[in-house]
Amino acid sequence: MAVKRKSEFRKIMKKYWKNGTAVLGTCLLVFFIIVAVFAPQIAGVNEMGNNYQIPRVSWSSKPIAPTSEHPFGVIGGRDIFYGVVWGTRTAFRLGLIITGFSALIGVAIGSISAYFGGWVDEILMRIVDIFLSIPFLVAAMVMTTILGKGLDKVIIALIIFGWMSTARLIRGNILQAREEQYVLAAKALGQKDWKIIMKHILPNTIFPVVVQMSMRIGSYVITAAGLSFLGVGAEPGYADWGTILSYSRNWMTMLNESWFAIVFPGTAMVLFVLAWNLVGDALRDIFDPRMRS
Amino acid sequence: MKKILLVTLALLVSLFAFASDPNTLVNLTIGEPETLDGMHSYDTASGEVIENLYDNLIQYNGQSVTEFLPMLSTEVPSVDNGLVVEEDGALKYIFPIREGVKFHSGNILTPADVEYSFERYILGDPAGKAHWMIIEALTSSAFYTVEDWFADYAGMAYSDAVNADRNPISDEAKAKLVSFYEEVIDPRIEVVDNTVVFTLDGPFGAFLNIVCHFGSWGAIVDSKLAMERGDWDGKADGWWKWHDLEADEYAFHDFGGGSGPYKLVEWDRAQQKVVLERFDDYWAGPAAIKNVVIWGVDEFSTRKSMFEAGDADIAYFDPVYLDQALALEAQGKAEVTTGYPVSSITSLHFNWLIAEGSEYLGSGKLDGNGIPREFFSDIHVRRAFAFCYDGITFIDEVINGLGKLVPTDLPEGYLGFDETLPLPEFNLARAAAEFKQAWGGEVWNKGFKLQILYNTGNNSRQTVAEMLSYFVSSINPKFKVEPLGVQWPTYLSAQNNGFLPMFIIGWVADYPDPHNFISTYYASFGTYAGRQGQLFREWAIENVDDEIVAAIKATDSAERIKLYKSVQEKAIEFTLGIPLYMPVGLHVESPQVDGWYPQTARSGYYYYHLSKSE
Amino acid sequence: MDSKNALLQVKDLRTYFHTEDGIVKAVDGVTFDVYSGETLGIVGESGCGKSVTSLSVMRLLDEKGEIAGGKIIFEGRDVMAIPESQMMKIRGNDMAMIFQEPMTALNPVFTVGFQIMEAILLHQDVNKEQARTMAIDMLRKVGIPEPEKRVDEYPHELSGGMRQRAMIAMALSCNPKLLFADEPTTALDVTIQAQILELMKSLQEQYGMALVMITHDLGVIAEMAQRVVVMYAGKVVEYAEVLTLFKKPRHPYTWGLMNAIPKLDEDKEVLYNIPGVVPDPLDFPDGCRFNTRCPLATDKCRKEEPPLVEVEENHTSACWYVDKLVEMIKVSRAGEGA
Amino acid sequence: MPLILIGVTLIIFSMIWALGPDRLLASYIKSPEALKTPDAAERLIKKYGLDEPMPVQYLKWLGNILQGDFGYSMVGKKGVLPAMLERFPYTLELTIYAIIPVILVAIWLGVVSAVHQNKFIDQFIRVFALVGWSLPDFVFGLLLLLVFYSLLGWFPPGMVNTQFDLIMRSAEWNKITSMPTIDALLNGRFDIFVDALRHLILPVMTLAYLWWAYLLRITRSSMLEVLRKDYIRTARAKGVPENIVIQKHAKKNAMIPVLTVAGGSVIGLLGGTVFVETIFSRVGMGRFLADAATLLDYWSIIGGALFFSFIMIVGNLVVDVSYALVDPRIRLE
Repeated sequence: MAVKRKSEFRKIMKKYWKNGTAVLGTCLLVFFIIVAVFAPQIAGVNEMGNNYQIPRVSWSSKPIAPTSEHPFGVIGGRDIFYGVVWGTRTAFRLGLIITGFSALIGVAIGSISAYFGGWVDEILMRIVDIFLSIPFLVAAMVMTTILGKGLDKVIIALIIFGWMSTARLIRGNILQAREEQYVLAAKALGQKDWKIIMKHILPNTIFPVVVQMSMRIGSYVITAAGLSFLGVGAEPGYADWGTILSYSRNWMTMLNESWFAIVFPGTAMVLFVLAWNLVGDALRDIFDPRMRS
Repeated sequence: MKKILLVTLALLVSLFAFASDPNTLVNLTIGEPETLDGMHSYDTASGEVIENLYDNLIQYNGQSVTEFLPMLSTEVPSVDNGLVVEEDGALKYIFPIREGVKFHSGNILTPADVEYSFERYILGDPAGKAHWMIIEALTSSAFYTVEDWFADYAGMAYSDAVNADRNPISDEAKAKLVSFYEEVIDPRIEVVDNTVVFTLDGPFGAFLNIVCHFGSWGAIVDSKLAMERGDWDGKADGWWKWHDLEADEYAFHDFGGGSGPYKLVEWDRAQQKVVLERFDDYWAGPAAIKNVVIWGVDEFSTRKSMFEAGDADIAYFDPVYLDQALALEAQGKAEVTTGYPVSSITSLHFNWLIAEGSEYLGSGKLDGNGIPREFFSDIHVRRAFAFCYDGITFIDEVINGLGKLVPTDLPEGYLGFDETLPLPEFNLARAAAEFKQAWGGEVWNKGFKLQILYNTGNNSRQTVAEMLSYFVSSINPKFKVEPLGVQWPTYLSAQNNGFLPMFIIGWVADYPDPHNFISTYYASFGTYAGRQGQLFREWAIENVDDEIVAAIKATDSAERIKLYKSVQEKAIEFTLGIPLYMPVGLHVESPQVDGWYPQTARSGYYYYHLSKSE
Repeated sequence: MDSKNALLQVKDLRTYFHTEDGIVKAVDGVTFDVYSGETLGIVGESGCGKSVTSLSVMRLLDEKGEIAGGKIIFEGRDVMAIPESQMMKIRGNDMAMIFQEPMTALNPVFTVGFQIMEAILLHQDVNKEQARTMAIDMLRKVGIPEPEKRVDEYPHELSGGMRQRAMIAMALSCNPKLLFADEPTTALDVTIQAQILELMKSLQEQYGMALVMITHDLGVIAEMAQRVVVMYAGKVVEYAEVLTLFKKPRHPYTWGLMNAIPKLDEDKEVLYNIPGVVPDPLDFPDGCRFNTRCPLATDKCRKEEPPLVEVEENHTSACWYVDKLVEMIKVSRAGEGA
Repeated sequence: MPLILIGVTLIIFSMIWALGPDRLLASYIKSPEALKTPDAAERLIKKYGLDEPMPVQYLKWLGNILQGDFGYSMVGKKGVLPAMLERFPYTLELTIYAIIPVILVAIWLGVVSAVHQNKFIDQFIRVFALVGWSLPDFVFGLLLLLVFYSLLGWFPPGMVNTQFDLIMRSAEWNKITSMPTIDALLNGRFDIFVDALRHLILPVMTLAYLWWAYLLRITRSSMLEVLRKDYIRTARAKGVPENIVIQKHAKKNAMIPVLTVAGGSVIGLLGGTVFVETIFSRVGMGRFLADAATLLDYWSIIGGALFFSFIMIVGNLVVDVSYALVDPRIRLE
């Protein structure tokens, strides 16, 4: 059996590496991981304190064109290169924490709901409906006002209002899986409910969640940038791509003097989101049985 | 399909570029009015519309804020012309009312309209709005709200007299309410023949400034129309029903009821647009521009693009973007005026006794990880911080030179402004010396930690916080000052509870008189006193309160100047705060617009003065 | 019979699929003829390449599939050389096809009538009105009650048997010369199966078309076919006329299949089944492809591939040990008789 | 449905009241300078009952709602309900116009991509869509504004040209739907119609761009699934030409899951309007809600949230109806 799994895995990997876009996505991700890990070596550290705070290099907020000292230029008094490099860490933190926790909550609620059914399901699904009906922006804005400003608060707000689709997805999948033979068999053998969920159902339903997660990691970075635009995102000067893009907002009409403030963080963001999406797409094509020919 | 698309596109593109219309002026601004009724108006956006829709009794002479001209009053009262009379310590101001002035409704303006307007404002007096000014002036600073005034007269709190449904709680209360109007309010502003007489409890130097034009709290409304629209009926019985209502419950919240040079076409609150049209029967002659559109466009890039494309005649530019305005001027697309005074001050003050429960003090002890609540009651600490503010760099780099250093929290050009007083100095060596003396040397040895809060979205305040943090921390590595951006509601809450160790705050003049600044920042009863802590109040009562009160009551300018100078010298000596900068104006208009001049008391633009060439 | 007169000739057809895991040789050298008016049965377990054979003939393979070799000649024309635009006219008109699962083979979002009319309108010069009448006629012919009403119904509103009848109506609406029926009754229950087979038989007689009956069920073959091709793992393993095949199966696979047919007179509780499964098409065994499941398999079978040889006239088989099989069958049948 | 609405309002209420009276004051005092009278803070807290416990507030509010009173909107400067009603037509107009290109382009490209699965064109479309999808909307919107307005002068922000705006505010103008393009046609002013359309192009492009990449992917995977179905083979076996197989037989089936997602994303689309409305100086619900949330204008927040939930419920209804139109199997249920 183990041998078979291994060869199955090898087959999947073979398929994966044959997919051009998947390779591109993986390479990009590896690149970003390297940048994130070696951020202190690449861009240095903030001697005044928190490394995630971009050091101020000028009191003026005007854009300053790239020089050898500030290779990506300066905007809002902040070194863009430092912000883009350390922003990679922020992007990973943001994406991984949010998707991780919201998936956990979603999986827990979705599986409880699906497995027990009846009134438990009814109540939980109504709660999902209610959370889905609250306009996300309002929720995030009010939440950040309650919790205070800062990226960690944004993360909490996004988790609280981001678990519902996973819950629905997992519930749907489990409802399907519940009718499958192996589950019925396990039930007939008198296994405990939670054991059945953990051992039989989840492993078979988790893949769509993984695919969904990989695609959402990127989009959360964009959402956080949108919140920065609305003034409820990361604190000013935080090493975050969205924050730097927000700085460029009011200089956009003078692109010849401010292009670097859009191009560098913008490219980083596009490539990051792209990478996750390409990987997600490839994973889906591989794991989704309906997509197999 | 593709063809249709192309044709549509071509059609859409071909229709661009309408020639700019000389009859229409578009002003792109930020924000939008809260109300168009002087009752709730206390912001510049509302004030701008109201000053164009309504007239006041008198107006300023051009750019001056001390010389007045007649408006609805045919004369400016003064002791010399016999229209300011002293009687038993009370001061009477007599305004002869212009005849034949028409309201937009067609009604003729009478002295009764003037009486109604002011009494309506005083009785209405919504919480947090502007009418404290007239109440303070009439009562010689005895009261600031009509509720307190009533409480003093009736011996019962207003909330004990009127219930939540706006009905008197008892017959006794009702009788008190009625007689309060009849005996206290009504006699204050009386029609005598063709004049309106105001009675003040004593001299109040700023009275004429308060009722002067551009102040929406002195706008004269059409009383007939107001009553038709369900506003106060002018009677003693029942005035409380119109006290402290919501903005839209007053007659002119979204309806023009004035006699000014423009009438209201529409206030489109959804589109953030106010559309005005010339009032052809204006008593001083019709305005030059027929249509005015005041349009709130909050996104700077959009605003600038529209102005650049010629779709707007005036646009608001934040000082940070001066370069972008100058670039437009260089292309002949704009005329930029800078450097004129705007009656405003931004400064930083310290909290001498931070309220208990503040989260911004670190450990709350002088142990290197926090500060004690009384940290800033030590003059050396305050001085040291003041030496860490690099005002010249700040003004040059952050606000592009659109500001000036001033010695105290009194803007240039105001009575009592003295350029011989020393300006804030940036000197890290002296700062270090002061820190060494502070708290008996403990500060220097142990270090401290605190947070400077600013409300996010305000670039200048953020930079000040960062600058102080940077320089203070650079003096001694044990000094940790963290700038902390919080959202406005949190900031407001921290501020009201006295939690802020220090606060950066501006003040925009209500009326151009030094009292409005000096008392605000320095008096123990000033608006900002509470935020500076109980220890500061005690200091102020002991050192400056008497002089501030004497100054507003004095009628002689020389006497006032002397008193204000003394207060300012103490403010500098004790380093009550850091006067960060006095903003100066930035006005950007298209080359077609003529007639604009700076006027510090004005809110936004007075379109009557403007014209547009083809 | 002379293959020159054949309606369809398939010669050494090889259809390969290029997948990410490698080349799948779904059909690997299949030869047979179909004559007008007759019924040819193709039998084998699923995964043996029966359906792919028919899809190859109709040129309906998806992009991964490719006809790697052999010849397909329909009415004397080389099907592989016909341009796609011509092929479209042949499909539905000259060659038609019925699929196994009537629910999924009918488009759920169109009415039954529409789907029949579409074929008629594509291939015949009639207007919509006429096409509708013809569709109703067809429905009547396939035994659908109230065809005027049914014509406007959606597939989900019909029972499984009705759907298959509608499928047949659709396939026959243009009077094709050749009809592939790919497991037409597998998804239906037994009584309906019989009805549908009966219907197909009578329609075949009526229209005189050739029918290729693809099935895993030898019972169906016995009922319908005149000649039979037995396929295993992409190859023809035996070919014979139907009576010959049942009397004298000459390939162990055929014999296995025959033992899998439930017989009414049998009182055995457990049916005999061929052990194991059809091998992975990516990884066919060397030698005879049936060697992994064959009771007679020897080392020779595992090394050398048996050729398809004539064991008697009009009867070919691909097995090294036909003789041994004959022995075995004898023993077995004797046992049964006792 | 009422359950959801009550749930939504309860959650938002609790969130807002968790802030406490000091912070709620922010909706009445908008800047540090605005709090000019010393006792105004306490007066305002008392006047608006900010210090009352949450359940009291909630019941009061429910009582008022039942009488049609949604409270005063600090953002709208009028009642919450009229403030929302005057904004809704603009958002509706924008959304309707945005949905058209989304559907046309996304579905078209999704189909193309699926039909040419894994070929160059498919990879190209997917990567191209993803690149678009990866840029924050406000950057995209500002760049559009820059190119098509600042540089080319083609498509200005706002709703209509100022001259037309004045006409539309005059007495002879019939305000029927409050949607500029439709009102212009109803008033027989083709020039105003074209002008309004001109102002709509950039916002529509920005808004559409937010969603077309998303919808494209769904269309693609749905199409891929459908193309493997037996009935597609049946259609081919009938001799149906390939383009009809795809455009008719496959597409109609592929639209079913697309519809589900499209319906669900209506609320997201409305949420996306906040950026578009801000950048292009337009009016609408998105900005209303964002402004309300920034200001903590709680009656507006709650009113807006109610409104959005209502829209979502209506949206789901519309999806159900269009389901029935596309998928005959639904009708039976």
